[in-house]
Amino acid sequence: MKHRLFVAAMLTLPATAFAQNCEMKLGAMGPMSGGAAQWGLAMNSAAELAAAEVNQEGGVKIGGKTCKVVVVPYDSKYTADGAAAGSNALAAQDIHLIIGPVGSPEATGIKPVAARNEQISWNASYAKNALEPKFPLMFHIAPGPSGWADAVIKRAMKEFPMKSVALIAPNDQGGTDIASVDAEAYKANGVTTTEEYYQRGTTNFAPIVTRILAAKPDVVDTASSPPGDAGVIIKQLRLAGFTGAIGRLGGPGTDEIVRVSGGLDVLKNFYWFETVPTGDPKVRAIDDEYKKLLGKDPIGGTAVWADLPAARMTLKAVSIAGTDDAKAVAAALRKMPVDDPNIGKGYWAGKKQFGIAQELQFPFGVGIIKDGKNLGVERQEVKPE
Amino acid sequence: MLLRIQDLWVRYGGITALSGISIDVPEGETVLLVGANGAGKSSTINAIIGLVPVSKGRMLFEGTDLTQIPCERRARLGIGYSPEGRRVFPTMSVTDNVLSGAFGLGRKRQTEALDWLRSVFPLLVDREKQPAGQLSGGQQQIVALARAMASFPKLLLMDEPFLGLAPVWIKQISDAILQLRARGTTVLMTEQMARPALKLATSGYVMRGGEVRRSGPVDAIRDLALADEYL
Amino acid sequence: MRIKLLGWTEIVALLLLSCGFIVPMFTRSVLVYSVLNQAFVGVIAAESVWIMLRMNLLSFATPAFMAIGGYTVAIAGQYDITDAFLMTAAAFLVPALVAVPLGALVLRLRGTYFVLVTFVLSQIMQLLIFETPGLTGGSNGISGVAPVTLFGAEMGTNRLVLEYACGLAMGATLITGVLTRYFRQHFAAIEENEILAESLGLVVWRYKALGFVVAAGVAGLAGYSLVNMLLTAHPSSFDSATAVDFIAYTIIGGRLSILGPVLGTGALVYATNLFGTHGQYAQGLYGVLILVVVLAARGGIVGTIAALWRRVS
Amino acid sequence: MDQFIQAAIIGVSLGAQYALLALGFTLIFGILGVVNFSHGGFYMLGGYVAYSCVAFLGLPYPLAVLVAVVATGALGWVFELFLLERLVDDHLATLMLTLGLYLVVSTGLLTVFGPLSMEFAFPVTGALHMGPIYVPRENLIVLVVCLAAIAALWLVLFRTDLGRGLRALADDRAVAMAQGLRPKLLFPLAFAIATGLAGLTGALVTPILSLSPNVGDPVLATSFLTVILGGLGSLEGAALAAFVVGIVEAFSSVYFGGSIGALVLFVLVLLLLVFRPTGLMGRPVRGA
Repeated sequence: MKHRLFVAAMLTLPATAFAQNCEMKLGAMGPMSGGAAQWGLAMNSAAELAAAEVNQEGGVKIGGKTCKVVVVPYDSKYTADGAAAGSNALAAQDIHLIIGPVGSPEATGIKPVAARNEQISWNASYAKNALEPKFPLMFHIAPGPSGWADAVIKRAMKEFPMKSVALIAPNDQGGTDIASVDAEAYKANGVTTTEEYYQRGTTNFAPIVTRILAAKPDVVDTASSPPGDAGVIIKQLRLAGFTGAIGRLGGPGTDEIVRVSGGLDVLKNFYWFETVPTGDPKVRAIDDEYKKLLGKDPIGGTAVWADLPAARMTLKAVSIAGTDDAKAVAAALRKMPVDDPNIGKGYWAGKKQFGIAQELQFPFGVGIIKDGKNLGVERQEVKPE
Repeated sequence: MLLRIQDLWVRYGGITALSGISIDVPEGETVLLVGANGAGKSSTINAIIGLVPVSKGRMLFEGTDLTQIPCERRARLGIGYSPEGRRVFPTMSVTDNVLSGAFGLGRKRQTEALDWLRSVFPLLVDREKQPAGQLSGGQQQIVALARAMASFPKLLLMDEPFLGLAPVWIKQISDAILQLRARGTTVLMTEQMARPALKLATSGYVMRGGEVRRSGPVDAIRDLALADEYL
Repeated sequence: MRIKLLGWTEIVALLLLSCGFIVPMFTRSVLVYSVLNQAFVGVIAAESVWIMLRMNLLSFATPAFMAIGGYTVAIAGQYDITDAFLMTAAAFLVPALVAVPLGALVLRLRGTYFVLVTFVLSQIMQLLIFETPGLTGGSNGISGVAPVTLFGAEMGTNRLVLEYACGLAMGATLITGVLTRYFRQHFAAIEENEILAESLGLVVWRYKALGFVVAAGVAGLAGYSLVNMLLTAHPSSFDSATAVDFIAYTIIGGRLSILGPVLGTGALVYATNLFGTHGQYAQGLYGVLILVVVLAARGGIVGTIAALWRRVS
Repeated sequence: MDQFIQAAIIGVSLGAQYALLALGFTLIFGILGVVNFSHGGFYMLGGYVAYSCVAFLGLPYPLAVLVAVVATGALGWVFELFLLERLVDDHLATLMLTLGLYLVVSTGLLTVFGPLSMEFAFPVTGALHMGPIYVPRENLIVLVVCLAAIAALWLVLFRTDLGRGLRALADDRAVAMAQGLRPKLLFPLAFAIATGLAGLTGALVTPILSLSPNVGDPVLATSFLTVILGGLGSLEGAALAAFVVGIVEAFSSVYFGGSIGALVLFVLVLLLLVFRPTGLMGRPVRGA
């Protein structure tokens, strides 16, 4: 018996938590270092805010008691192994609910492990198999491009007539899974497409820009290139004399792109997808609330806003279920109406694409910059599938 | 006494290279260490310059115990070193090789040293830009000597300067050493080839198996030294 | 002189690893399972690095051979080939066979050139995976790899997966131990001074090639174990940057004996998990740990223990 | 044809940037025998120091670049003198130490500056257009600075006492020490020069490209490639190889695309090493 305790204590040392009166731990997972750090840190910020909101009211209700929510972050490093290890590390702290992970490799890695550990996880990846019916505890923070690309393209075509588009994205799963879906959506709207993939870690895009421009596209779409990369690509496209519109049917990060590329004048004509309608003052108010409750600025930009509803709903579901058991929380979640005080009304989606309706579909935004003037982000309402 | 070595022991791993030798190098003289391969000649030189650690004993250079001073500071005390097998800096030009021996002495003294060495060794002018690694063995020996002399040391250590050289080069190097001695440099040299070396030396030590077998003026050790040469 | 097949260090290493069979009797903590599982994968990979270090060659190619081993198994799984013995053999032999022609190319290089060329090899492997979506699933990898079967029974539970990983790690340790013991003097001669060894009549290339091929096979086993743990073969698992981790395991552990990779992996995998819950500070803490260990513990963990032992006795 | 000329121009400008990085990397390797895994860290640090000087202190950009060079050089000097120097002959230990430093530096930058890219623009923008061909002005400046830096480094190494001392230590450490050359004095200086070069590159290039706490990762890979191709420890080789890598990367990316372009480059380096194991201008090797 003594040995058993010793072995367990030695090996679970990182997990040793001095159980307070009543406390519920919420995992926040994603890459928190390296190139995609901001997405993981945004997950953490969203989880922190949702927890702070609930704690303000006393906490979540578990078995008649009110428990304080504590967020435990995990750096899953944008790899399959990192996410798998993270699922286990969090499970060892008796954490059944995870906000995150972020990237496609992480989503792939956490799937079987979180199922084994009976954990809910909310991935934000745009992977083609972000959800699968055989993993009923997996949830999806927002739809991939198949959910919105068509609407964004239709809106953009009104502003910028186009016949051909060149898509550019990194050559790994985070790039190919999105650019290829974007390309289908463009084709469906009668636009011819070429796809160009670069090696992640490329810093100077001048040669690739030259290659893209040889095909003389009307529009260049930076898809899911990280914002830093996209900013450089745009800067170098303009330098090379490209005057057409530039699109971004990928992730958030427009502010960063504006900074890196050199300003609105450089972007000139630009349209992009926002996971949430960022032009809405109610949505922007999230940052103020974060600052008020946590006394610092959130890290991760607009991604925090997109991740927040999932964290809020999860904590709400805990109180409804009266437990943080993953299966019970998942059951409560599925029955909950999708409505966020800041973002607005949405729906459960995903049945059509994944065969399981565990994807949050909220109103999203289409941003337009025309002739160097930011016309703002238009709100796009969504309809149930 | 410029250099006084007392009861010097050097061990590498389990092997004893020097077992308690004592050597005196009086100012202005040329002292020769002769002996066969493995007699401990190079170990003595390396111990003085600091390339091998000393396990016991003292080495007093002008009264300062060298064992307390790290290798790279011993040159500053006035010890020049021409290593066994020349070991010139192969990628560096002849001039740079020489000047590296006068590191940090200031441009004036460096120019002075270079001018004097070039007058002694015309080779340094003819080959000034050539990488030292491309020179012949004898030429490299000249460069190594010049490098060692560039700081005008009080004591010049020469480890096997004739090793692998043709007689014509041995003659040239010998002349060079005589010229250096004329400048008042004290020399401690080792050599397997006793015959040409004995012509240069004033006194000597015959070493065998890490010990000194006989010492004294050149004439006193000549027979033993020559006997060893053919071992 | 009699050549021993195993020394006491190898036996201690095997005993340490065998805790993978013992621990599940006492605990069901998922973290314990997870840390041990990662450690078993890491130990195998670190041993692959260590074999090459015995010959004074620092290899960054481990992830490349891990990928070959891992993808071999994942692809075989798609054809319903899951037998444990068959897969273990394949995960060892396929990378080993690939290493034969590669070795002929890269073993001509020494020192830092070898380091850099093996780094390039693992970069090429990543790009090859991306460029062959038909075979390897490209950037998406192969997910849902079928669990291995031992005598027809599926090894699906956490505990069985852990025990299987433990078995693989012990197997790899046995292979590594026997190889480095049997050729101890040859490897030592090459490590000490390759040119001298050659001039003394040792056919250096033969032993280097052997070491390279076995190291590749051992790395393949690590890839197999990793794929089996994740049930996914994904390019991010075999990123060239992970080579640095395996080298760190070996050097932090100490290169003196096979206990080095075993202890080093244990310590660093444990630390990685400990730091993982520090979010963005994880990498930095890991960096500080490396700095401290390298500066404070010369010769790694094993070297320090040995030094302490000598002082005590 | 236009595309061909454009690719060549891009290749040369890439080459200039790679040359600055590779020179520092090969200097540290050639003289200290250390494979510097923290090279990318100093590159990032140079970028952030220059950025901070411009954004927070309001310094003019050229002065900010100078501050960045001094700051990265000073950090390199301190790191070599107090940490690296203790284990400088143990190649594995120095590899681990520089790796540890890199992890600490990148985490520090992430913590202080956050994960997002900074707004850091090069003061000179625009391009010279000649028909369809264009040359960005900023690239011309980088090229000029690169050539100036190569010239300055050459002068230091081949025309000063310091340079002679460093080359002597690189050629034969033991004999150099016996000649009175002090590694404890010279190695930190060499390291500082090299890290200062990395900092210079960062301060110059990050405003042209982007500045975030992960831009250091590719630096190491590029430096590796360039230095192997050029031959370890050879400055001329590194400079030449940098332009070869830049041009090959430009042409293969333009004609085959980014992903295959990288593959072409790697395979080319691999083949070169197989047929010419010491690189373009390499010398025999040290142990790893």
